[in-house]
Amino acid sequence: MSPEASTAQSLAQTAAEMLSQGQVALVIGYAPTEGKRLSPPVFVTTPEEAQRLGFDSRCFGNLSVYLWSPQVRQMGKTAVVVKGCDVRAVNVLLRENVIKREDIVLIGVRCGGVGDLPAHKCTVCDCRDPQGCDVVVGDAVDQPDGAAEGRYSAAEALEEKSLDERREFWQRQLDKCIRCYACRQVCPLCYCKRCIVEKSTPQWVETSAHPRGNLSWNVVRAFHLAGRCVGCGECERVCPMNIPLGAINQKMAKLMEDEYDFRSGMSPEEKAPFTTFSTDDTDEGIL
Amino acid sequence: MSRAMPNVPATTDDHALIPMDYTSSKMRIASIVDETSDVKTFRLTFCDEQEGEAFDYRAGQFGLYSVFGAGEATFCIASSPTRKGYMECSVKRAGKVTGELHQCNVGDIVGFRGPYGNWFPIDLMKGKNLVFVGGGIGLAPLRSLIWNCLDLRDQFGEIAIVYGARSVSDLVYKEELETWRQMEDVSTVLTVDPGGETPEWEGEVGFVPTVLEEANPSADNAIVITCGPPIMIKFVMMSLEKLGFGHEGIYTTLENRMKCGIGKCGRCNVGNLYVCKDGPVFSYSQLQELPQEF
Amino acid sequence: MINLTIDNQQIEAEEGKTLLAAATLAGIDIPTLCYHPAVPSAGACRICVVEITGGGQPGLVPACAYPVQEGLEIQTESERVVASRRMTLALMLARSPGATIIQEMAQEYGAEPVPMDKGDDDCIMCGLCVRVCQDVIGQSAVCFEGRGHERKITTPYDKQSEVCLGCGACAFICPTGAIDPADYCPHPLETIPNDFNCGLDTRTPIHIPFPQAVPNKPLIDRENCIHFITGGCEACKQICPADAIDFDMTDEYVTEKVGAIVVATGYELFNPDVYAEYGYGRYPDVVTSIEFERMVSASGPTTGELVRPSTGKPPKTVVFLQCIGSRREQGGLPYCSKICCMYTAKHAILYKHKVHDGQAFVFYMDVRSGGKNYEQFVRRVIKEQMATYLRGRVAKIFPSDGKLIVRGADTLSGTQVEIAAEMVVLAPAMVPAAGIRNLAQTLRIGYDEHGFLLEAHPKLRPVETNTAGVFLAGACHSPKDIPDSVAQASAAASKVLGLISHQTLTREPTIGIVDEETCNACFECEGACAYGAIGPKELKDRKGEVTAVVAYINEGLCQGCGACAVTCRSKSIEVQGYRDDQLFAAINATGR
Amino acid sequence: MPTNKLYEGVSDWLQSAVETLSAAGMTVIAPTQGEPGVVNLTRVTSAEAIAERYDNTLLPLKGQFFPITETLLEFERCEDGDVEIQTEPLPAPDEVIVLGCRPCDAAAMGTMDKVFQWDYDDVRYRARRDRATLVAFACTTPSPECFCTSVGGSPHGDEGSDVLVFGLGGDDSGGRVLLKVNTDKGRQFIDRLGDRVRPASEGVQPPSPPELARRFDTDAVKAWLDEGFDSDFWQQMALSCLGCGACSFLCPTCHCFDIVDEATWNRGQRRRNWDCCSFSLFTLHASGHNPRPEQFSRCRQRIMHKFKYFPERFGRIACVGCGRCIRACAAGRSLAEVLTEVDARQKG
Amino acid sequence: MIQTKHDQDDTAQWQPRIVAFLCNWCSYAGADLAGMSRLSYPASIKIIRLPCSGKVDPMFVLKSFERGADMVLVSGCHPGDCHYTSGNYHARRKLKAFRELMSFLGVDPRRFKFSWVSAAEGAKWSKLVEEITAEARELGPFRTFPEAAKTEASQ
Ligand SMILES: Cc1cc2nc3c(=O)[nH]c(=O)nc-3n(C[C@H](O)[C@H](O)[C@H](O)COP(=O)(O)OP(=O)(O)OC[C@H]3O[C@@H](n4cnc5c(N)ncnc54)[C@H](O)[C@@H]3O)c2cc1C
Ligand SMILES: Cc1cc2nc3c(=O)[nH]c(=O)nc-3n(C[C@H](O)[C@H](O)[C@H](O)COP(=O)(O)OP(=O)(O)OC[C@H]3O[C@@H](n4cnc5c(N)ncnc54)[C@H](O)[C@@H]3O)c2cc1C
Ligand code: SF4
Ligand code: SF4
Ligand code: SF4
Ligand code: SF4
Ligand code: SF4
Ligand code: SF4
Repeated sequence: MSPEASTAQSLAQTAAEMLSQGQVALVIGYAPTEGKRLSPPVFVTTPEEAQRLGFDSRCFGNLSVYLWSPQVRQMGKTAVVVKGCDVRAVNVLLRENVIKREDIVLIGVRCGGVGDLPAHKCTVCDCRDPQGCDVVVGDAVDQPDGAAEGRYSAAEALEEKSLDERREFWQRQLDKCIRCYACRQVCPLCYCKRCIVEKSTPQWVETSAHPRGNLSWNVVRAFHLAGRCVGCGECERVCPMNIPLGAINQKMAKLMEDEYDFRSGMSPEEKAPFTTFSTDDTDEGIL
Repeated sequence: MSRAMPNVPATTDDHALIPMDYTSSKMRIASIVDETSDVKTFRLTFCDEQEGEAFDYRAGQFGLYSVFGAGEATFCIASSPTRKGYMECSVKRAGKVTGELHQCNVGDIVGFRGPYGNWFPIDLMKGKNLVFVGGGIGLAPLRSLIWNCLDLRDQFGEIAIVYGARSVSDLVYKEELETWRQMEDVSTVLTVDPGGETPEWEGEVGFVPTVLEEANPSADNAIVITCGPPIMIKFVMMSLEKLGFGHEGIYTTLENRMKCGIGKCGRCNVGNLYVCKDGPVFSYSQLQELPQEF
Repeated sequence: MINLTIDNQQIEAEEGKTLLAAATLAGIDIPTLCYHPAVPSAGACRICVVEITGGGQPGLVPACAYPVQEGLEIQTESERVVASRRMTLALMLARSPGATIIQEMAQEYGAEPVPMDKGDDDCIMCGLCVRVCQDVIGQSAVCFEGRGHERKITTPYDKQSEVCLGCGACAFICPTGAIDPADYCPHPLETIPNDFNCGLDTRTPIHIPFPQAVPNKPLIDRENCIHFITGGCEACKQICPADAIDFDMTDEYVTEKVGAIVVATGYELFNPDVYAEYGYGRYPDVVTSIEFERMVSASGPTTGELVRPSTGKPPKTVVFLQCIGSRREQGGLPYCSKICCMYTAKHAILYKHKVHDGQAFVFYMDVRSGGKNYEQFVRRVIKEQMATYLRGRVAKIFPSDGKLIVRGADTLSGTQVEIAAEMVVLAPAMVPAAGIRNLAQTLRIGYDEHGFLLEAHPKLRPVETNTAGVFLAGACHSPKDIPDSVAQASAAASKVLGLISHQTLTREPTIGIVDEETCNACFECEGACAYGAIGPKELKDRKGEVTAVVAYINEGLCQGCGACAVTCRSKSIEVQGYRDDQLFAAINATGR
Repeated sequence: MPTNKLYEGVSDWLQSAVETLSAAGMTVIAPTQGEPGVVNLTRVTSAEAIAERYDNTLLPLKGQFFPITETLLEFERCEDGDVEIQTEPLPAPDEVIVLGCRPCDAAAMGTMDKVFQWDYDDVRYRARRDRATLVAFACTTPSPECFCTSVGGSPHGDEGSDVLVFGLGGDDSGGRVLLKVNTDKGRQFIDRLGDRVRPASEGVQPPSPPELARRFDTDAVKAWLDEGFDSDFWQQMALSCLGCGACSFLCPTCHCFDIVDEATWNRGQRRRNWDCCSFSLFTLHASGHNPRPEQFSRCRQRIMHKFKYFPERFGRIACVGCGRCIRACAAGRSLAEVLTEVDARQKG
Repeated sequence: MIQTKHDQDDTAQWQPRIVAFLCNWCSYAGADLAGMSRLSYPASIKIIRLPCSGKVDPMFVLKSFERGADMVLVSGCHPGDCHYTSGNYHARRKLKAFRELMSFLGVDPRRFKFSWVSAAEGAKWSKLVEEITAEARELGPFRTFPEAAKTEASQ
């Protein structure tokens, strides 16, 4: 049996067991389908359907985004299939009281990286073995070397450019934004009941897809994810306009690591840098 | 000018197209009346006199009012088309535009485009007994029609008005309510929800449907026009059924969110209808055939 | 109760008391050398002898050791008594001719030294030291040694003793001042300078900080107390008749909930030793005004006698220098300390009162005498020639021939002057109390670059600060004299009363409010709030079931800073008075 | 004058077309390659810029007529309290040639026309529409997500285009082509090209369209939708939908919009922006009542609107099977799959 | 376009527009003191008072740029002096990150200033305003934001 098939089998088995024993009412996992670019999410409620579960290198999605969906919550206790990197998002959700650990079951799957050429996040991944899960399936996988160096390569490449070059680059990129908010909707951490762009009194962020509104929107999104973003890369993946949102997220994540020695989602306890401060923070640049 | 006939879906072949560039006419606020803590009635006059003279509408129609800088919002026209020279709307403070509107003063300029939508079937109502059932700010569209009918009093049979609000302070058009109460040929029942009364309150205490049942208007040759919060409408319908009213003779207006007012922006779409074009006035039987998305 | 008669006076005394104690209680003085209430009587010196004239066996008895008896009749100054004392003193005088107290008493009783070997030891062998060390301190570091003529007081084996705590009780108790603890102890107690008197005299470890202290009670300075250093001593505890000494008492932080705070931490003086040219700290006769103030004070180190620190003799010429550090942009403080002109004038008068033939000079920049009757006061000093006022700065002070040469300029006459002074008094600038910045930061009130605290508004709210409930009084706010300090303090007090005399507190409505519909309950805001004002709140439906948990801001605790509002991503918190729509409008208006 | 006539274009017809039309003061819009793998319609002045191989443009054609954001009017509040309003001038009447949209996008304009030109005639839309000639390039290799044949279209569909161009050498853009004139506008376009095109020789026929299986039957779909409003199918099928606007924004027939004012202190613009029925705020009332409160009801609306309400109202399906929504979907959802399932349910 | 006087910036007389967010207790009081002490500083600065520098949301800064600010200044109490104990620390952390983000996106970080000015530093305030005004003048008008809205998204 191929490693993929055996992982699929253990997933199906685990899910079927959980469902038949009434441990959970719903299992959210991936349903790899022939000919698709993405293994789409599947919502399994019966042991029979559990057969659809599987795992392959097209399982990009970070399924933790569904954990706080009102519909999913209504269905009862939920198990979710998570890659090691997805666990980080779960950790943030736990930290921010969005979900309670006792309401969910985490089925971790060891992941060797997703994408044809492994996605950037996978080449710098340092959490292929899911931590803190209730069950972990899949064969042991190798951790890529030198994960830390390349972690912020996209941001660093831009940092090296001049201010003007960066402006030119981002103007071109952000002008493309069509304000579909797919980046927001897919982000497991954009769970706000009312996103700031939807607050109309006052309307801080203009909703028109012109460069001004777009810049504000992307700045606000990035800022709201600063110190929280776990780098799952979903926003960049789903952006229909191919805006390299990951580079912005990396920039902020790098700042958090450099300044505050903080990487988001490494545990469900730690506090995000923006909810606290240190008296030793730098005064650099302050007049 | 409005073109759609009541309750008849307009189609492309109906008539010539009306060019539309979404511009607004300028109107000046002539007066402001504080109805309740969050409802104000604005009387507006066209800045361009000719435009004002040419302006015509029917009770039940709405327009898109704008505060420049805040945006547009939909309100029904609350004054009667029989009263010329001005137009009124009653606005509940709810958000951006309504909030800004509440900040406006007499003399300020606002925008208006309309009238849009269909209207109450006033032609069908002629010779009939009329029952108006209103709740809260829902009296605004009814007010237009009530004055319209009162100004043409001899064309209608008996007129009954049942109106209620959560509390005495939430009643709108207080002076007019008193005028209607004084009228010999109109039976007016006013009510407030239990707990909403004051020591001076002389009207009923109770929910609109209950009070309506007590008032017991005759279903014979009658047309009911009702408007109010969805939950009230639901129970009013049950009461009307009890009183023997058929669905055909009951009309109400919908408030689905809308942006263009002319059947394009897609927001008010319910089933194959556009509330802005095929409504906002609907008969109860019509509503029952629609997906319950209003 | 026992009734007896002393010097023909009917006296009641508790059973067991000595005659000495009973007499002292009745106000009858019986001289003694070897008696101290802290140690058991030994009757060693025999100065306290009295005569029993009735009610018992007549004869001379030591008052310090003889117990009271019913019906005793005592004479304390009878001829026999006086003769006995004269004899005793004569012997003592022969042994310890140098001891002042013996000389004085001998003179009083007309005692002449008996012709015998003249001793040179002040010790009169009363043994108080031995007893205090053994019975009070509990150490026995001193003892008698030798016999007869050889008998002396010393440490065991005549060596510095490890047993000795260095407490100095022996030296303290010794009536003749014959003991230097340093002889006995390798690490004797240091003398403790008396802060209140600017270190011009010393104090004991247990002391009342200063006259008029509130409460006027002694306190133990643990750092210097021999008990806290060695675990022994406890002399104070032994002698305290009220049994008020409790070594277990510790400093405690008292936490009080208060409705208002008045900050009145006052001032300190700028240390003038930074100006080498004045020699403060080097020349003992250069003193600061506050030192001078203590020197001339009746409660001061010299009980009001003005003397030169170097010689102990009254200074005949005193030069006062004003504006030391004040009004000095470079190397000093730019502001005027406001009080020095007036107190220097006062000092000139005080000086004249103490040293009638003395001569006073005042170097000043210009005399600032704004205040009721102040100008008249200064005029009087000048007119009545209590001091010679010289307008100008002093360039240098240097010692010469036991005097201090003060060289300065008299800018009015345009001449260089040189005064040979016996004392120089500097009037240093007023600076805020040390630690003021810490305090201000704790109270969250502002201060200026010098540390003077900031009022909320210089004209309209001069006693309030920016923190509600915190008020200012006195020199912590700006240099002030007593009338100004009192005026401001009274104002602060009435502000406080105005505040706390109401049932409810009116406060600014600037507080945060949570939009319960959109709150995500992430509680990120909780972490941002410095006041712990945010907590969870359960929203319930009509049936009382919890439908959601949201953030809740306690309006009593919230200060309205808005940190939470910024932390909240979904903009679910608004700060009243700084609502988003208001700020939005303000920002919009900048684009006008 | 007969339409539906075939012309042959010589190998540099495209280059010449761009030059000639530009020289005549027209705006030529054509698919160009921006970033790797991304083709969009932009203004060109030379044929070199035109993308050679592409499935379809990332953004749909509709944006050329109904821009993602557009100014409707400008206003300024004057010091004296008056407001000055200036309606945004209509787009300049100079002609626009869209050279190389796909047949599905051209067909989609039929849907857009219906909305913008019934009862009230959107002058801005009309002005842009009237001045534009659509020259569609027939598809040779549909992408896996395409399903035009299921909704009545074809990789070689005529509908909506003024001219339909078939590559004869296999290549999409350049090379020898066959041009099929569908409308008068199309004829004018051909006329402008002069000698670079000539009537096709006898017997030359357009190549047959590539195979693309029909996946579902819209009549069956409609029949099921007529009854299926309350089916629990919707809740299941919608679970994975994240409620973003990617599908609608890229859809060539989605036409919902929002009108907003954006102003600085005293002046600003009223704008029309694309909007999307998947957004939870789309229908939210000021009272807090939301007629479509859950994601599934919004998913249902999107499908119902395209395959039931719109046809009932305007006589045509509001979907042309371009597959963009499937490609864009963040959750890997497929409209075609959903409809296939609906079809299957109807057929039992 | 409606033409107004704002459209024609007379470059010779061009005054930068600086929006300053000042905390109520320190910097605003400092600016006030400068005023009371008759210290002059350029009128180019438009002051918005907030309770605390910790109340400065990055949104405010963005919005100010959108509204045509050539420079934005946030000023609060010196570290340790915050009236609310730590608001300025929060601000320091967030606004530093914000500046870095803006700079990363190509917005000149020199256009966004942060300062500590206490209530007693009227002189520092007036000097600061003078300096940053000079710098803003040197940087020239900041058109990126306000003008962006006029261009419709390219497509
Ligand atoms: C030499 C000299 C002579 C003067 N003569 C006169 C005169 O004749 N007439 C006159 O009007 N004025 C005179 N003054 C001025 C006068 O001393 C002051 O005006 C006055 O003392 C100010 O009173 P205050 O209560 O503000 O401060 P202070 O008298 O300085 O009292 C402050 C108190 O607060 C205490 N404190 C400090 N920090 C703290 C803390 N953190 N917590 C708790 N307690 C704290 C201090 O220990 C002190 O007890 C003279 C000053 C000098 C230097
Ligand atoms: C035909 C019709 C007639 C109406 N007549 C009246 C009337 O006579 N008096 C009156 O006070 N109100 C009336 N309304 C409701 C009124 O349109 C909304 O209250 C108003 O548009 C809110 O605008 P806003 O900018 O203040 O709110 P926003 O700031 O835009 O939004 C605040 C909240 O209102 C919701 N909302 C926004 N626009 C609408 C909308 N068009 N309809 C419903 N909810 C909306 C938003 O989702 C949000 O939750 C009518 C609505 C319709 C459709
Ligand atoms: S997904 Fe891309 S296009 Fe859509 S809103 Fe986000 S950044 Fe803009
Ligand atoms: S911002 Fe993007 S990368 Fe970061 S957690 Fe959200 S979806 Fe993932
Ligand atoms: S962008 Fe910000 S406000 Fe919007 S959902 Fe994400 S975190 Fe919430
Ligand atoms: S405004 Fe400040 S004090 Fe009040 S709750 Fe928020 S963080 Fe705390
Ligand atoms: S930060 Fe905002 S959303 Fe989160 S708990 Fe506080 S108020 Fe609620
Ligand atoms: S693109 Fe996909 S996830 Fe987004 S709204 Fe459409 S179907 Fe839902």
